[in-house]
Amino acid sequence: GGGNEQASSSTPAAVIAIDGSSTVYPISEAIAEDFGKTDGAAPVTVAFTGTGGGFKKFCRGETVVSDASRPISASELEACGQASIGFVELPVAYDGLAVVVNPKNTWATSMTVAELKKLWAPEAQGKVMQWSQIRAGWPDKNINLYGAGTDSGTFDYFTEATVGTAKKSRGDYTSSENDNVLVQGVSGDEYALGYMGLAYYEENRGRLTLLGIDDENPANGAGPIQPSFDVVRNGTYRPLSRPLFIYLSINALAARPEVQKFADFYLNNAAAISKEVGYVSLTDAELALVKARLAARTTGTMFADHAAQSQKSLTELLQGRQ
Amino acid sequence: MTSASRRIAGDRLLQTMSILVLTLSLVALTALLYDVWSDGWRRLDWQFLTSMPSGRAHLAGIYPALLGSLYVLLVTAGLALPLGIGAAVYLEEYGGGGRLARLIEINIANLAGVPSIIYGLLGLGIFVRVFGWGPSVLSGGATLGLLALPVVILSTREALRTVPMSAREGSYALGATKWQTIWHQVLPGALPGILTGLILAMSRAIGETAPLITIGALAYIDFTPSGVMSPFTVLPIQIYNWISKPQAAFAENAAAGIIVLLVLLLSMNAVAIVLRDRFQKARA
Amino acid sequence: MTRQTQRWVEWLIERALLLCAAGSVLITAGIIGALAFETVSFFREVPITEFLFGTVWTPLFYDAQFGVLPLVGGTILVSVIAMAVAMPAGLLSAIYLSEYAPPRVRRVVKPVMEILAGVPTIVFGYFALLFVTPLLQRVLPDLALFNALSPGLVMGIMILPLVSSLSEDALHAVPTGLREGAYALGATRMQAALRVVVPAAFSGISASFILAMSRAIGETMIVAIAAGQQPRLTANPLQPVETMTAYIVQVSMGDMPTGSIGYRTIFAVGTLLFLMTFVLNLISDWLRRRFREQYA
Amino acid sequence: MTTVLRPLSTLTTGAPHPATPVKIDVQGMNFYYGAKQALSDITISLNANVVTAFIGPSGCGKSTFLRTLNRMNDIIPGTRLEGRITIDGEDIYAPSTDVVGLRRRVGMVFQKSNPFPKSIFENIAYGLRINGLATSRSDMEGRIEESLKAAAIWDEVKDRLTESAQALSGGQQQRLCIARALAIQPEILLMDEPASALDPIATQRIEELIYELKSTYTIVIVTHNMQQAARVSDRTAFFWLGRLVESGPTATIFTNPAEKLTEDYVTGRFG
Amino acid sequence: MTTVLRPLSTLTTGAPHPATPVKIDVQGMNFYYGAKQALSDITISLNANVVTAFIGPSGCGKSTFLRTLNRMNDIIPGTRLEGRITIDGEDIYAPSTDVVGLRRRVGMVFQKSNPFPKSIFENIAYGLRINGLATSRSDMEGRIEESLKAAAIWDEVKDRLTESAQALSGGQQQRLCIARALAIQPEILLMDEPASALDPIATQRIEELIYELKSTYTIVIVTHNMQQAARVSDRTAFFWLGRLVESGPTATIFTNPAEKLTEDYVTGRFG
Ligand SMILES: Nc1ncnc2c1ncn2[C@@H]1O[C@H](COP(=O)(O)OP(=O)(O)OP(=O)(O)O)[C@@H](O)[C@H]1O
Ligand SMILES: Nc1ncnc2c1ncn2[C@@H]1O[C@H](COP(=O)(O)OP(=O)(O)OP(=O)(O)O)[C@@H](O)[C@H]1O
Ligand SMILES: [Mg+2]
Ligand SMILES: [Mg+2]
Repeated sequence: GGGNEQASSSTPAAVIAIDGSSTVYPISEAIAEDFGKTDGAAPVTVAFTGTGGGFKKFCRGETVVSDASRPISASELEACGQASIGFVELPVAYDGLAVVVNPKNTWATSMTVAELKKLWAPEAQGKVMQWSQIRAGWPDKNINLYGAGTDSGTFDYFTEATVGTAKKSRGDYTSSENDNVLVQGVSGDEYALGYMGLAYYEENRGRLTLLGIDDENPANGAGPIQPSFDVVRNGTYRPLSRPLFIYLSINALAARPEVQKFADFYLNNAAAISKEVGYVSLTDAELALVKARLAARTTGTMFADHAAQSQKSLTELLQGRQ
Repeated sequence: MTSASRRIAGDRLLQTMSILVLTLSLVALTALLYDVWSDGWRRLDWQFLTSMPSGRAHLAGIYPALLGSLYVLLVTAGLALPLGIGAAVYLEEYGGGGRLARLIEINIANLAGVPSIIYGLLGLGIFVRVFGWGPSVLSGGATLGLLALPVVILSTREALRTVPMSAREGSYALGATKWQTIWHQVLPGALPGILTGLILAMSRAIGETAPLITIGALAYIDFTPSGVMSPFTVLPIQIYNWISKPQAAFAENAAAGIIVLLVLLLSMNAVAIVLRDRFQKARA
Repeated sequence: MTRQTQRWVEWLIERALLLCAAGSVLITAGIIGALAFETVSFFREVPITEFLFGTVWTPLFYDAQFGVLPLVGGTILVSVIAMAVAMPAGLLSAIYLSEYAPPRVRRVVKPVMEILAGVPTIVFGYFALLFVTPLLQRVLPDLALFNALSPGLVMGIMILPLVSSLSEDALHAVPTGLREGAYALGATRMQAALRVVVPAAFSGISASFILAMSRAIGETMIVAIAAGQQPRLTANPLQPVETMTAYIVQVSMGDMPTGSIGYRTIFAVGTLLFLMTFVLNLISDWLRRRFREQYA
Repeated sequence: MTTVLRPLSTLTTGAPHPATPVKIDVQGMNFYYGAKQALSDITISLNANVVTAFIGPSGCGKSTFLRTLNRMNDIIPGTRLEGRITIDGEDIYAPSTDVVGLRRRVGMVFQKSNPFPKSIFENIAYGLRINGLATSRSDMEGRIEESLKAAAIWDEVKDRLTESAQALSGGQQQRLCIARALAIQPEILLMDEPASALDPIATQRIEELIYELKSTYTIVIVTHNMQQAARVSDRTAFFWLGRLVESGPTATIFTNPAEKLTEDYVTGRFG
Repeated sequence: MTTVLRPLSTLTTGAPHPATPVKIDVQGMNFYYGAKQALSDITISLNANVVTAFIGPSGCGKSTFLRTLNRMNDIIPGTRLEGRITIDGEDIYAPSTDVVGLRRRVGMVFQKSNPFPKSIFENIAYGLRINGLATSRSDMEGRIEESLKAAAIWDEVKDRLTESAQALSGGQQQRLCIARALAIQPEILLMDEPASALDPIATQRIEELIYELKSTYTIVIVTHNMQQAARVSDRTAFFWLGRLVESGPTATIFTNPAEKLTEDYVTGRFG
């Protein structure tokens, strides 16, 4: 009896349950692992139901930390509000998107955002089918496209950054939830072009060629920017870099010292761990702002007004709300 | 005699074809196993079996996943076996082939076609939330139990059908009750088929990923399940997790994990297979 | 045990068994319940005709379109390929194991085949993508890297043990007297197998087919990995497609906010899939009843 | 030479018999397999401690009738019975009937022998176990030996009791099934051609057995062998196309039947 | 009364018969079920167009012997045969033997009737089809009717040819299996107690059939019925505990056997 009743209320009280984005998962996993080695640490569990699924559980109070590869959406905000779940929104790393082609591709070395838009916009479907249609001089060969699964944060982010509106994309391309599958696709197809997380390019350097991206905005550096961890972090690799977040339950933070301890540990180690798992760490300045945000237990999202905030840098956003 | 030689040729053809097909599928299996083996054997050692998962490929192990899979399978079998065999016995021996029984029968065949992810949604809604079991071994095992149930029911029914009527008559004539007849004559006669169904159902359950992710089985966990109410992870999730990582070293871990899964599966099935063998011989 | 308690025990057992059987109905009710709510909400927003007859499926795009036919087509295409492998190959293997093979071969091969059933489907998915597709591409240069053919074939291999094992059991259970009767008339093993043993085992064989077909339609990860997730209405197996299940898993494991129309699509697709398999089962049930032979 | 033809001397033993109470009473019984009527308007009563032989051409309904007496036909889907059958005055088709108890009291040997796919020992032990008849292992073994001896098969199987019953010859299987029915000591014994696969010696032993059992059992035997019917039975019932043409003391049926049909059949002038 | 006992008048027809060529020749044959020897050192030759009866107590190996003649025992795992069996001079256990062709030529009726779970029509049509014996639908129907008539079951089933054979009575199933074997017109016909479940009339018809078939077939019949053996067979072989005790013209075996054992058995003085 008694033990069962207590346990059936959900996970054991001592456990710090994390769920959410599979993109953020490797960071949280590694942090949890290292946290587990510290003295007197509470057990941590990490799952990856997806950002949406993660928020759903988070807003039901089933988890105390939610990994997210995008800011919380309006409807999710409402769900959390209804359940009186307050949260602290903490950026923990950057993820860069890489536009890649096959190593046999000798003609393309960079693309402008305008060209990406032309290629990926819904209007292109069935029309822009050849390399030569993107830029004069490129071959008259069919271009085969590979991209993130239409339900991933990567897809949302890429479409918003290139086409201009989230989820606005042509549909005649091969999509996969799993970036390794995309690597396979692009590396096996001379006329392929695809986008994926920068980490996947890093791990498959020999099999893929990276394209420089030119946002034609000299403020972010002139000409095409070859993506690298540095340019992602210093903000010149725009628009194809994005922050990753964790959301912490304010109630848990208040009531459970081990959650506070974990959150501190997370931020203290985020930089090193992100690098280790292939992501781009925040700058020290940004991290300081994030830590301050945690210390102040600032609740709510920095992205409530989505359109206005999307142009601002993370630093601006973090400062703006304080 | 031409017709005779044609018939012999037909016989040879069928034999050759079936050997060919069988060989081909075994070749496919071998290719797959070889593929996995050559990727994963280097990672197979005691450390791999007894370590916790890790973001560092060379340190990562599958201990919690292995135990989690075992726990979950126990719950799954504990649910699907009695329920499945019970339902099959009811439908075949008591149901009387009426309209209701037929509807249930079609319904069960239908359940076998429901994608596993929908079972995941069901498990999440009912076991995790309504019953309040949380993302526990019990929820996971019960979800997979439901998933395995139709296979157990269908194969058990077919196995029961193969028991000749004369065996039932012989038993009734000795004053056996219906249940005694079922228990002593029908079920033993049907046991080989029931065991096959069990093997196939458990095999399916042990390899499932999606529904368990849906109910919140974990990808990272650094403790082993302490009971049916404990959070857990299972081998396929661990494998899926590793396969999704960009680093090539994790692909090796994934392959090694698959080998462990197959060995686990095989040793579980071995019992059923030995039993089946026994009973089939006794019947011949 | 007195006669009275015995009767009482019998009564109890029957009720308990009835409960087990009724349990399956509960599960279905649960599934319908889990699907119905969101499905109804979905059809409040999307006309059912657009869903059923539209030919473009882009529910997660900005200008969403909800024509489910490409998914249905992809599902049918891949399942047909899988069944075209699994049914004949599974039945032939079963016939070989039951009617031709020496008992020793049978005892070894059958469990070995059954291992196939336990390989996680993600593994099959990668096997299709990384091993089978490149192999096929040598023969079929037109084959896209992601295509319906390769996951279809691999899925066929995966469900083959389901067919072969269950069919073999059914064949094996046919009384030897019937085989002897056929042999005594000068039947070859083939003629005895195909015309006496297989018909007598028809019930079990068709059950294995139903299970296999259900499994093919419901299979998710193989297609999600190797078929390309490209909803496209085509009968060409060399092209990428997306199946209903691959779509469902894509969304339910993705970043889709709950309560959005995109989230609801998975329930609508799930419901349709449920209804499709239901109709399929009605048909096969009818077929089975027509052709079943009962031996005493 | 004449020994090949067993004389009908035993007929005399079967002729007049002391009036015993009615054990089985069948009134206006019709039996249907689906739409097909297999038995029409059967009325007959069978007395206790009497051996009744059912004779009649193949397909006339003998087995069907036998199987109505222990409700074995219940398990064939689509069958239907009209009329009334009582055993010891109790309607065995009444809703309250304990069918299991009925079958326990009414033992049966089937036309096609159907040993269980178990060992010889287990074939007999099964009935003892489910009816809780053996008090100990040695009691069990004793009863098994006894019934195997009664069925004249003990000598052939005593060294191989643990072997599968399916590896027995046709006649051995048949005797095993007889032993199986005897072991649980029913009140009524229905035997559907119990000696059809038996050699003359085994047949004679079974016939002797029937004669012995008569004092405690009520026995119904279906046979195609007129001599056998004449030898073992006290009364004979002749069936024809699903009807009971005539029944009466065996001597009467064989020597002085009321119906022309019966006479034609028993004298082989038939068809 | 005497008509109940069929006179042995037919014995005379069986006595001296014209010397026909040897059809089946068995030399020093031993047969084993696993470690257990079921037949020891059998040597016998069966002549063409002769009816041979196998008699002997239950379990003595009659069925086993019959089944060695069309290699039906091959399908029982663990069986083994030593010695030599030839049909028309060809060793049927030679590696080159076409077993299917052999079985086509050596028809068989089994001790336990085993109709296919198909319609009555299909049960007979099966053999015709697989052997390509019917040239047309009407030819097929003709042959089916013919063989059902020969097996004395036509009248009972002519209106229900499409019904399942499993709904037939025991004796009807047995006759159906006889019809099935006849339909494909083998050269040799092995019949394991073909009349065990048949009434006297049907039995008589089958016996007449055997007599008719003798001119074209070589027939071996296992029977427990001494009168039947005496009536239908030209030669009789007596088996005992897996050994062939004696074989010879039926009249000799029944009236003047060489062995005491044989005499005891046929006169019923046995055991
Ligand atoms: N499949 C088998 N495995 C082992 N032993 C067997 C098998 N079949 C028969 N036997 C044994 O072989 C011996 C001969 O059996 P067979 O069936 O030939 O006897 P039979 O003369 O036909 O007897 P019956 O008149 O009772 O049919 C018997 O002792 C029997 O128990
Ligand atoms: N299961 C069944 N379904 C339909 N008809 C049946 C079934 N069993 C028997 N019959 C038919 O009922 C009639 C009586 O059959 P029954 O078995 O009682 O005959 P029987 O007198 O025992 O014959 P036999 O001496 O050949 O065993 C026959 O015409 C038979 O074909
Ligand atoms: Mg009968
Ligand atoms: Mg025999």
